[in-house]
Amino acid sequence: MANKKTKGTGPITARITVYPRPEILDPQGKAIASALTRLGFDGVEDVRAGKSFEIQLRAAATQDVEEVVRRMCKDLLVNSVVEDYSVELLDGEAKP
Amino acid sequence: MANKKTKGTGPITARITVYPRPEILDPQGKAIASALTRLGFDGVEDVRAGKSFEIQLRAAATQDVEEVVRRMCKDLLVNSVVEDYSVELLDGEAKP
Amino acid sequence: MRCGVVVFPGSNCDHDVYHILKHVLGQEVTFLWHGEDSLRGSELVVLPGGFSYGDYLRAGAMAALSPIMAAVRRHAEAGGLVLGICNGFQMLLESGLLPGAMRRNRNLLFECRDVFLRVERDDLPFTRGYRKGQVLRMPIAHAEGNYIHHADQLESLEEAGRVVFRYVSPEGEVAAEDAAPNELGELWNVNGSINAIAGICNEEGNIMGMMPHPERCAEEILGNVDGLALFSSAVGALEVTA
Amino acid sequence: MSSEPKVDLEMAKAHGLSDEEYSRICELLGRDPSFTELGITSSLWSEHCSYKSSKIYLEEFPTQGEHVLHGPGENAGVVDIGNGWVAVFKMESHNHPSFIEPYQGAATGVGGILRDVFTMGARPIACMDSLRFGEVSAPRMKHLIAGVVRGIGDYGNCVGIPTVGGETGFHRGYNGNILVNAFALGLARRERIFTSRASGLGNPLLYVGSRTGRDGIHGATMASESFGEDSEAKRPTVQVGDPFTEKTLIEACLNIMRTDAVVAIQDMGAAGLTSTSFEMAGKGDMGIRLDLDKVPLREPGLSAYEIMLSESQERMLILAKQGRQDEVAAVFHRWGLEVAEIGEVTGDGIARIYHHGEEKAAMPIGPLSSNAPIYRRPVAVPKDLAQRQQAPEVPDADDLAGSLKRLLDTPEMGSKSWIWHQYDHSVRTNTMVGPGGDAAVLLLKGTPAGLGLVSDVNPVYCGLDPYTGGAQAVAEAVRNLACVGAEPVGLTDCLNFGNPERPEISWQFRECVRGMSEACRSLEVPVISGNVSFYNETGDQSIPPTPTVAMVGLIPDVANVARSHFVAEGDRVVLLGNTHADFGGSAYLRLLYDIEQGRPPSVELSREVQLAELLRYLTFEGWLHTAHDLSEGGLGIALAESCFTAASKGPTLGVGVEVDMPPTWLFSESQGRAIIAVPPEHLDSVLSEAETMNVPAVEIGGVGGQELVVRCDGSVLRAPVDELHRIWATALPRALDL
Ligand SMILES: Nc1ncnc2c1ncn2[C@@H]1O[C@H](COP(=O)(O)OP(=O)(O)O)[C@@H](O)[C@H]1O
Ligand SMILES: [Mg+2]
Repeated sequence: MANKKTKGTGPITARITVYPRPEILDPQGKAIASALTRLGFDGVEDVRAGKSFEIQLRAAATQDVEEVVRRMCKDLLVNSVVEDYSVELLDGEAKP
Repeated sequence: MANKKTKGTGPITARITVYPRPEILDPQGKAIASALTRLGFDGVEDVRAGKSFEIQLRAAATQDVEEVVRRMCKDLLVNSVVEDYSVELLDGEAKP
Repeated sequence: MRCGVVVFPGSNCDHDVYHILKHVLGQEVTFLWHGEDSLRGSELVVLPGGFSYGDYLRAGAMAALSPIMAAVRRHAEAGGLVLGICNGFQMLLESGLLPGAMRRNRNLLFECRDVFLRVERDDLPFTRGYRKGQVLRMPIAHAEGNYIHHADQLESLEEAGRVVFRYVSPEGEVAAEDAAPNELGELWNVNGSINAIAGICNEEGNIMGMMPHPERCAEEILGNVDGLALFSSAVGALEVTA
Repeated sequence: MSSEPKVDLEMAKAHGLSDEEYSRICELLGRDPSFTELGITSSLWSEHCSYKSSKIYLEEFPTQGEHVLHGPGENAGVVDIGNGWVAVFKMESHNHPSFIEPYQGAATGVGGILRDVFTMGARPIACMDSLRFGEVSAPRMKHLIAGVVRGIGDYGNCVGIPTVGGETGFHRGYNGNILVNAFALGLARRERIFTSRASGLGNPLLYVGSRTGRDGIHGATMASESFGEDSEAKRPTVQVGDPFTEKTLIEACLNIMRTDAVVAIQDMGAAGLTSTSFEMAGKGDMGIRLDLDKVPLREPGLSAYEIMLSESQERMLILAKQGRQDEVAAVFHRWGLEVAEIGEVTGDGIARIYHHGEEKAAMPIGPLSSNAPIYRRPVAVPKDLAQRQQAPEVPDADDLAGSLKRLLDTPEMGSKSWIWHQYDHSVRTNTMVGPGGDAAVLLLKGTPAGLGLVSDVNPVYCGLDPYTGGAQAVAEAVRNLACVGAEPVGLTDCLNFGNPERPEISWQFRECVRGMSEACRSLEVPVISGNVSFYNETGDQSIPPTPTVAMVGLIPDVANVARSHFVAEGDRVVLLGNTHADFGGSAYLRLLYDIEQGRPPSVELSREVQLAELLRYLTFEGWLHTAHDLSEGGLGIALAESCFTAASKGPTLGVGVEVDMPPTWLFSESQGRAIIAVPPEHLDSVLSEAETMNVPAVEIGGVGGQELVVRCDGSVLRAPVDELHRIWATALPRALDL
């Protein structure tokens, strides 16, 4: 599924996953963990609540797509003070 | 990386990705797409903004972990009227 | 022009700040459009509250990239006064003009209510009208006001005395970020900010950001004027430098 | 029209048209309607758009008054509030969508009502919400409550309009159908009011705002088989709100309305582009031509039918002056919004709709609306009414303090602050009194005057006696406004009922409207706008009749406004009005003994008039510190509330009173009553004024201490204010397991 295609002119979907850095307390994750436990799900040890973005791009042939996407993360999508991220490139359109 | 382990007693990390259903308006994705374009990133055709949850579980040997995680989605994490989701199971701890 | 209030798409408190500066304090004020690249000579620049770009992605993130923010940065570096309130504070963090970041409030809810603040610095252009240790009552209205910073940087922020306001009990006791609610279900540190931080400034003290809304408590008829001194101090500081 | 499914009677029925309605449209067109035309007809003639079951009753409402500029019929009503300003307001229901998806349903309800207001050229300055939930223990109910509240908050907060009041009720009658009624009020200069009336041959129609998707397409479900393949993808989808787009729309629309480039403007609400374009043209006796290929779409492949019926949010139709398109577009582009010219106004009175080079519809606009069906549905008194109205056995309150505490401990009577703390109620810095008082008070900056806003209805009363219940809702709203010194200028309503095709429901509706109308006449409050929501039923279980009333009043000088809580030790407490044994439908019987029986307290309209006049006069003179009306839970609850609702602004205060009545009457709900607290030096003037104005007034005690103490006929209710406060403040979150 995850096909690393770093250059190309076709449609590319980049999936970016953003998580709060491990040393940062994540109030949403904490709330979800306790809600799950309250609902009777046993064995939940930790929950991190992050974000996922799917970006459909039509990149120019000369571009290093992964590089472009990382720049999007740095410039806008991720706040590096509190967040980490990862990038996956998928060919064509992707649905979860 | 994605190792389907459906039963087990060890620590398992489930990663759940949740997206607004494709036919549903995604105002956040829309806003991000135009922000990227404003920033000079060309060729952004669509952005969907979703959520990602990483749940660390210590499951009982008898449990079908994927089944349990899907139940968590149904009961709490996902609003099926407007959202779709997918589940991935990773061994041990995972960081993006 | 003495005061400029920046308008972003989604600013909601722009008119409220304008009203205080113009009609309560009788200052010359102008609105500055986010797409401009000049402050048109404004000496005090206010980034107002609201939901710029709908608060989508992260509060303040998209506004922080607006053309006008480059001008705000230049103004600040030259020692000009910059005040960020609520969404404006979030923009200052997102643009790196002030350190740290915001998370969702600890109960994950939007909270609009009065809180109590202790004044930690009374020597800033924005706070000369207060006394150190004074307890103020001020409304908050936000969903992402849970301030955080890395432990070491937090320590140096504290050591440099750059925390301007802290959430406290009505008696002035600092409210821990994880304190349990009292018997009425109230939290004095509603959003769960680390070290009860409600407002900070830069090293030089000319940039200040805060989550509570001083412009909502600066008129007698609204029953609370605790926020007025903040604006009159800032305006007074301009007079001195002028 | 070949690409569309062929229309027949069966399909028309699947669209909700009756045999008779179908032949009427065939006759009117002189042929069978096309598929798109069927869609258009079925939505224009739907209950929601045509008011076909309610119209004959709504005509009873008094709609004129000295302040009224526009009554029902426009997007929102308009009243003059002096100094060249007008207030524009309306309330609307979003019940069904909120039950399916509480967050988006409630959020889009707020978005829709705001559009109704700024469409008129008014800047929205305040919202209220009237909510009815089922029992908190009912299935999904906590989820619904949390979602609705978050949805209302997130939308209003983001657009920067304060939610300054509202009401919240819980009753098992709403377990299967919750109610979400949203109110919005805006201000405009008198001469700058816009209407939706089209004029000017050849003037261009501009589409602005969000793109069109398949959101909430009416009838598409029923007709989906005829689409053949991929019918799954074409089923109606939940409407999602985008408050940020709304905020920019507000700014851009108000901006362009300050120019003279715009002739008319209308939001796309229920039935989307269909009702918008037909109404606009219809009001001006004009025709329209629409080119649907020009409509901005969110996804490709929407049919003409879908485009005409989509209910995607945050869209407006603007009729611009010819040649001024670019000017309009520039303003919208500045705010980051899309603009598309999709058609024009024509002179033949016909709506012609083109898509993919075909004429999909050609319908005479005037006849379509003048031929819309109107029904006088059969009415019948519910069979069990007499039995339900039988006087209930009223258990004595032996433990007065215990009864009071148990009442305060219910979500019904407890503080609603968990809800309204999630609403920004202070943005725009006009909120002098926000949620938590009897009525909200808004400043009108630059003038000494202010506005009072309130929303009221007691569905239990309405269920037991809809006529009295309807009158009571109006009377209570007037009373609440009087407590802040406001004189009513108009009301808007949201009439929430079950299925009007059932005779008992139509009877409830008729009686409620009759009661409201009579009260409106006596109290001189015109109805300037409103909304009807029928079919609030699950199985054959209908909701209690719920005619929500939202009322706006004018306060000449806000400096003297009294508070609903005690503010000064030593103030004398006076009870206004007469107390009787009124327990039918009372909170006391319902919440403590699960008895919902008897006749609700009668409403003596002339007494309500006198009481309201007195309260306004006393406020005007500046003699009142506190004024709080008596409603659910009676004197006991009102006294308790006045002791502690000050807490967020200062210390709580106790009170000690002695009244001459049987102890249980502390919880009687006799109408026409209020308590006031008066500085001692004004007591004599207040009492003599009350006598002059023929309002019964008894000094019953004084403010002070830290206890609530009530002596009556030898019994004593004594409780520490702090304890009562704790119970009341935490009742709702505890019931929600928070
Ligand atoms: N859903 C809500 N939104 C905003 N304010 C609310 C809501 N529900 C209740 N309130 C506020 O709580 C207070 C008490 O409401 P309610 O018990 O209905 O008052 P009353 O009995 O005087 O009619 C009012 O000030 C009202 O504005
Ligand atoms: Mg009420």
